[in-house]
Amino acid sequence: MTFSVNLSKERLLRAYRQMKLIREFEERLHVEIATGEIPGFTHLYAGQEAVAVGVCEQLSDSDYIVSTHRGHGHCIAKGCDVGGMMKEIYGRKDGLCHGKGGSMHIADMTKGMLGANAIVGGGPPIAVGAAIACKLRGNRFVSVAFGGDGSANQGTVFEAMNMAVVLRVPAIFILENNGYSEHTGAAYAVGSRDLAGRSRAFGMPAECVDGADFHAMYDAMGRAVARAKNGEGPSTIEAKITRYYGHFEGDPQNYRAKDEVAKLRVTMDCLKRFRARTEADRSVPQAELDAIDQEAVAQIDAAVREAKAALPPVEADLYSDVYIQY
Amino acid sequence: MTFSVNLSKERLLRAYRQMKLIREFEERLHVEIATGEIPGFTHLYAGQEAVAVGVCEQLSDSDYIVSTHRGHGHCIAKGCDVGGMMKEIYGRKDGLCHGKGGSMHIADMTKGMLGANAIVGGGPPIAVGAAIACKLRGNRFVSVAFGGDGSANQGTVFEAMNMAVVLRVPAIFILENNGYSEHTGAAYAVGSRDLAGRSRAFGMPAECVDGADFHAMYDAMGRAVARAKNGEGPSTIEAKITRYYGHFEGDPQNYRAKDEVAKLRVTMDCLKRFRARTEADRSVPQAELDAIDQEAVAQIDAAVREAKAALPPVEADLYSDVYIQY
Amino acid sequence: MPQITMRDALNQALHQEMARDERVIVLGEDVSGGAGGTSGEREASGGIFGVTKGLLPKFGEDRVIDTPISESAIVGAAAGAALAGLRPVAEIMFADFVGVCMDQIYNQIAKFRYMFGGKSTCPVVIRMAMGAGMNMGPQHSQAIYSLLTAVPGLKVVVPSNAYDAKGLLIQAIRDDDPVIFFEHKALYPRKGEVPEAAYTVPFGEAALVREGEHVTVVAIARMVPFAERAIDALAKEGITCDLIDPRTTSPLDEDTIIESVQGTGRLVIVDESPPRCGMASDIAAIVGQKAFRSLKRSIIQVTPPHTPIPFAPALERLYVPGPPRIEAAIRQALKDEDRA
Amino acid sequence: MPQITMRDALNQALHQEMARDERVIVLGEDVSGGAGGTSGEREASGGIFGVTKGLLPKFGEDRVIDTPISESAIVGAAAGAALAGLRPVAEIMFADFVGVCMDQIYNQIAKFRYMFGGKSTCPVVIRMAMGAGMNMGPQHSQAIYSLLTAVPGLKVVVPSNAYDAKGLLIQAIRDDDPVIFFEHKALYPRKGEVPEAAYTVPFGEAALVREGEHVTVVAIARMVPFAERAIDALAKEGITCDLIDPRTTSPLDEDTIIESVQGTGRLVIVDESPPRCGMASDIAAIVGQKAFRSLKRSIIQVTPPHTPIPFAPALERLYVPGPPRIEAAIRQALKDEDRA
Ligand SMILES: Cc1ncc(C[n+]2csc(CCOP(=O)(O)OP(=O)(O)O)c2C)c(N)n1
Ligand SMILES: Cc1ncc(C[n+]2csc(CCOP(=O)(O)OP(=O)(O)O)c2C)c(N)n1
Ligand SMILES: [Mg+2]
Ligand SMILES: [Mg+2]
Repeated sequence: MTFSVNLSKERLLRAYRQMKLIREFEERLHVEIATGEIPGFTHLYAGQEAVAVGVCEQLSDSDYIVSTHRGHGHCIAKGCDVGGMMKEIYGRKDGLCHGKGGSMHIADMTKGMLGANAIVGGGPPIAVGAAIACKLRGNRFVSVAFGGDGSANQGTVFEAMNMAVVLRVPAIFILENNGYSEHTGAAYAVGSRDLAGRSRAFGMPAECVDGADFHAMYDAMGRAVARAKNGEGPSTIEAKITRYYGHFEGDPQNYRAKDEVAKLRVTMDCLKRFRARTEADRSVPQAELDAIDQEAVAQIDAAVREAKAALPPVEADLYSDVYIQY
Repeated sequence: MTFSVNLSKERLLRAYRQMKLIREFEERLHVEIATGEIPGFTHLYAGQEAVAVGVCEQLSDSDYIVSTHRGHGHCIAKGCDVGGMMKEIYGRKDGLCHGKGGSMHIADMTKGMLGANAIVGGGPPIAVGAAIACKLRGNRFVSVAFGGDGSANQGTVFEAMNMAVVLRVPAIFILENNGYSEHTGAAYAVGSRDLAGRSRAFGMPAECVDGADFHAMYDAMGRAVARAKNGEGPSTIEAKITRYYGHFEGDPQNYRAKDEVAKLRVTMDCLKRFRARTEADRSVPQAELDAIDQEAVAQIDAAVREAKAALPPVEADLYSDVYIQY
Repeated sequence: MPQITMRDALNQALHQEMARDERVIVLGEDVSGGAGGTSGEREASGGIFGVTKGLLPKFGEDRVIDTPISESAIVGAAAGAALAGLRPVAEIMFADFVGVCMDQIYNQIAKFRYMFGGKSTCPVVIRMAMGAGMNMGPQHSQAIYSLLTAVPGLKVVVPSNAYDAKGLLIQAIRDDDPVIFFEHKALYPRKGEVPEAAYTVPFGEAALVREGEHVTVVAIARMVPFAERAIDALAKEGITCDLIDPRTTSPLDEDTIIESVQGTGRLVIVDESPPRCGMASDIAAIVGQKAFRSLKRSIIQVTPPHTPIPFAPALERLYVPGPPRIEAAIRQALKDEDRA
Repeated sequence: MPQITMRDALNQALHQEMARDERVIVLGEDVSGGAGGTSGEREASGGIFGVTKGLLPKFGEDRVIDTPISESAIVGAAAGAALAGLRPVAEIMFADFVGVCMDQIYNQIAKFRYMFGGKSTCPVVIRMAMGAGMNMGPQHSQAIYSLLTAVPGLKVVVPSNAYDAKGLLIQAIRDDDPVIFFEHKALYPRKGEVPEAAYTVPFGEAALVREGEHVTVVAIARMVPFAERAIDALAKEGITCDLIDPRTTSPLDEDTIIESVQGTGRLVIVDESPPRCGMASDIAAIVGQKAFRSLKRSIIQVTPPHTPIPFAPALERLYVPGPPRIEAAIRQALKDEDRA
C-alpha cells in the first residue's frame, strides 16, 4: 500500500482534482436545484470530499464500493463520468442509469461502483457480498461500504460488520460522521456517541480520523486495505466531518447553530487544508492547483450545459431492463 | 432492590421451586415429545433455569418480559400457569393461547409476559416499547428482553439497544449465551466472541455472569433493575450457560462433543449448585428442597394428564381473534 | 367550513387525539427533529412532511419521541408500547422503508392477538408516506398498500382527501386493532373542507364520490382525484359514473362496490399499486366472484406497469395512471367484448 | 428412472451446479452447520431440512458459507456477491423470515437492474422453505409467494414435485435474473422420478398435470398433489379436469390457463397464500380480463381464510385447503349461477 508521504506530485494533483471536481459538482447543483429544473430531491456531499477521495485513491476499478443517498462524491472519487452523472441527475436518457435511477441510485459496474442506495443501511450488506467475491478470488481486491452516523443506528449495518468479521472478508466500513442524520444530531441518536468503538466491539479494528484531512484519510485507508489484502479481514474508519448544505436541498437547517457552517468552511475545509499542507511541505506547486480549480469549473459547466440539452428517456425505456429475460 | 444475601428462606424456596418446575416441565416434555403426541417443534430450556428465575424473581406482574422460541422457562419464571402452558403446547382449546400459538408463542398479559417469539431478534424492540410505557409512567417498572447468543447477530437487537440508550428507558437485555445458535457455535458466529462488550459499545453497562448460579444472576439483575428504576436507563446481562438438549427436540447434536452435556450436567447444573450453596450457607433446609422436587413432579404430571385429556379448539376458533372488530 | 390541506388535517387529528388521550404517543425519525443539534431549536422539523408539527412543544419529549434510524426498533417499540397499554402512532417516513421493518409489521403486530388467543390488544397506528409523482425514484415512491392489505390482522387506510384523512386517522388512533395508515405524498397539499372539531370516519365504508349510471369506477388515494377529473370530463358527453373510494382496503367495503356494479355492469379499477397480486386484482377477483352475472363485460384494471418506479419525470408520468388513461379505460368499459 | 424425494432432487441440483460453475456459492444459517462446535464435526447439519447436505465436504468453506443469524446480511451479501460476478444461492431457512430481510429483496435485488439502467446483473437465487401443515405455528408456516410475485424484478418459483424442483432450481441458478425459490416443507419427502443428469425446466411454462373436459383447475405447490387427489376421485364419476401447475408465478404462463378456460369455461384456483391480494386473486383477475366471454360462471378461489396460521393441528387442518374442499369447489364449478 502507498501512504501519503510517498505520493508523487501527480497522484497528489489527481487527488486534489477529484476533490475539487466533487466540490464544484455539488456547489453547482446547489445553484441549479434552486432554479427548479432538477427533479426529485438531492443530497449534497460538499464538505466531505476528502473522505471519498482519501478512500478511493487507495482503490482501483477492480475494487468495489457501495454508496448512500449522499453518493455523488463517492461516485466521482471512484471514477464515474461526471457528464453521465449530471445527465442522470437531470433524468436524461444518456444518464449513467438512463435516467431511471437519479441522484440516489448512480452506479457504474465498470468502475466497481455498485450503486448509491436510498435505503439507509442498505449498502453495507451488499459490500460484504462483494467482499466475499474478493476473498474467493484471493484477496487481491477489497470492498468498501460508505455510511453515515445515522446509518450506524440501522441494524443491517451491524449484521454486515459481524458477518464480515466472521467470514474474514476484505471489507472496509467507512462511517462518515457528519454529526447529523437528517435533522437529528448524532449527539442524540448515537447512544454511545462513539461509532468506531461499536465496530471494535464487533471484532474489527477501527480508527477515528479527521475526515477533512485528505492525507490522514488516505493513510488510514492504506492501513485498512493492507490489512484486508493480507487476509486479516475487515476494518472500520470513522471520519469526523461536516456537510456544508442541508440534509437535502431545501432543508433550512434550523437544527444547526446559525454560523456553524460558515465557521467550518474556514476551519474544516478539505481543499484549503490540502493547499495549506502541500504548500507547507512543498509537495505540490500551488499554481497547478489553481489551474485545476479552473478546469473543474469548466468541466462541470460543460456537464450542466450538456445535461440540460440532453433528451429524456422515451416510453420504451419505462418497460426495459426490469428483467434480462422474462 | 433485594440482593441474594437478603433473601428469606421463603423467597429462596420459591426460586428453587420455579427452577425445578421448569426443569421438570422440560424433562417431561423431552419424554412426551418422543411419543409423537405433541405437535410442531419444541425448543427446551432445560439447563438454563437459573437465568430465567434469577431474572424474574426480581420482577413483579407489572414488569414486562419478552421471550424467545426457547421460552418455556421464561414463562414459568414469570408466573404463567403450567397447566395452561402444557395445554397450549398440546394445541388444546384451554391452552394459554387457545392452542393458536403453541410452544413458541406463549403469552400472558396478566403476568406481564408479552409473548414468546419465534422470530430470532423479534423480541428486543418490543421490550423497548414496553420500557417506553414504563418510563412514561415514572420508571416504577421495568421491561426485559430475553435473547440468545445467536439472536445477538440480528440487527434488530442492536437497534433496540441503541434506542433504549438514546431514550434512557428501563429496559434490560438478557443475553443467554448457551454457546450455540441451532447447530452453529457462538465461537464462530459471534465475531467478537464478547456479547457483553457489544452492549457496552452501544452505551450501556453490561455484566457477564455465570448463568448456572442463581444467586449471581439474581444479584446482577438486582443491579440492573435498580439502575433502571433510578432513571439511569438500560443494562445488559450476558449469562454464560448451557442447554441440555438439542436445538429443537430431535436434533442429534452432531456439533457437540460426545460427553459435553453429561459433564455439564454435573458441573453446571443450577439446581445442584443451588443445593450446594444453600446447604453450605444453611439458608435452606435441604429436606424442603426434596419436598419441592416431589411436588414439581406431581404438578407436571397432572399438567400432562390434563393436557392430554383436554379438547382441541373448534372450527369457530379458526376465525376468531384476528381482529377485535372488522 | 375551513379549507385546509391534507397535511394540516392530519396534523389536527394528531393534536386532538394527543390532547384527548394521554396514552397516545408519537414516535419516528425527525417527528420533531433538532435533538442533538447545535442550534438548540428543539422542534427543528416537525416531520419531513410537516405532519407532526407542533406536537413536541405541546406534549413534550416523553410523548413525542424522536428516534434513531432504526425502523425495526420503531415499529417494534410501538408494538411493545401498545401491548403495555399505550396507543402509539409510529411514523415510517417513506412507505418504501417497510422492507427494513416488515417483520415487526407482518409477523408481530399483525399476529399478536390471534396467536395469543385473543388475550392481547395492539392498538398501533403506523403512518407512512407513499406514492409516486414527485420524482423521488424507485426506493422512495412505492404504493405498497396492497402488500399490507394481504396481511391478515392489519387494517389498511388509504385516504384520498383532507376530510377523510382527519376522520380516518382519528378512527385509526381510537381503533383497538393495528392500523397501517398510508398518506399519499402528492395529496399532502390538497385542500378540502375539514371541520375543526374531532370526528371519525368509519373503516370499511366506502365513499361514493360521484354518482352515475354507466360505469362503476373504483379508485384509491391519489387515483381518486385523477378519476374525478376523467369522470367530470366524460360527464360533458353524457357518460356518467359511480366513483367509489374504498378509503380502507382492509376491511374493504365490498357491498358498495358490488351494489354499484349490479347497476352498471361495468367496472374500472384505478390503482397505483403494482399490477401483480395488487389491489386491482383483489377487487376484480372479488367482484368477479360475487357479481359475475351482473358484469356485462370484463373488468378493466388501470395500474402501473410491472416495473420499478423510474426516476425521470418523463418516465414517471407514464408510470402513474393519470386522467387520460382513466378516461380511455372508462370509454373502453362502455364497449362489450365479442363472445368467444 | 430413480425415484427420489424433492429434498434429494434439490440437493442434486445444488451439487451439480456447484460442480459445473465455480461461481456458484451457497450461504445461509446452518447450511453446513457445526462451525464453532465442540465436536469438530464440520458438517453437523447440511441445512435444517437437509437440502444442502454434502456440499461443504465437496466444495469447501469458501463456497459453502455458514452465516450468523442475520438475514438482511445474508440476502445483501448474496446481492453484492452477484453484482461482483458470483452466482449465490442464499438460504432463508423459513420463508416467514423474509420480514427481517425484505428490504434487500424488494428494494435492492429486485430493482438493481432497472434503476442502474440495465447495466448490472444480479443472478441471485434465494431459497426458502414455506407452507403450513407441520404445526409450526403462525411465524413458521406462511406461504408468501404472492407477496413476492407482486414485486417487479423478481422471478418466483413454486415447484410441486421432485422433477420440477430439480429442473427449476438448475434453471434458477443459471438464470441471470434474481429468483425467489419456494420449497414447500410438506413436499420435501414427496418422491418422484428424477433423472440423474442435470436438466432445466423453463420459467413461465405451466405443466398440464391432468387433462380433462369439464373444469380447469389451477393449483400451486402443495395444492397440486391435493388437487390431483380431488380430481382423480371425481374422474370416477366421469367428471374430468385440466389441472394446471404454473410452476412459476412470475413469470406466469397465462396462455396455458386461458386456453384451458376457453375450453372448459370453468375455473377453480387452489392457492395456499392468503386470500387478499393473493395468487388466486391475481389469476382470477387475469382470466376475468382475458377470457371473460369464455367463462360460464364465476371463478372459484380456494384459499385459506383471512387469518394467521393457527398452531393447533385441529385448526391448521381446517386452515389449509385440502382435497375435500377442492373436490367441493370443482362440483360447485359445474353449476352455473342464476342470472342477476
Ligand atoms: C431505511 C431508511 N430510513 C430512513 C431514511 C430517510 N433518510 C434518508 S437519509 C437519512 C439520514 C441519514 O443520516 P446519515 O447516515 O448520517 O447520512 P448523511 O445524510 O448525514 O450523509 C434518513 C433518515 C431512508 N432513506 N432509509
Ligand atoms: C429471523 C430468524 N432467523 C432464523 C430463525 C431460525 N432459528 C430459530 S432459533 C435459532 C437459533 C437461535 O440461537 P440463540 O439466539 O442462541 O438461541 P438458543 O436457540 O440458543 O436459545 C435460529 C437460527 C428464526 N426463528 N428467526
Ligand atoms: Mg450524517
Ligand atoms: Mg444460543
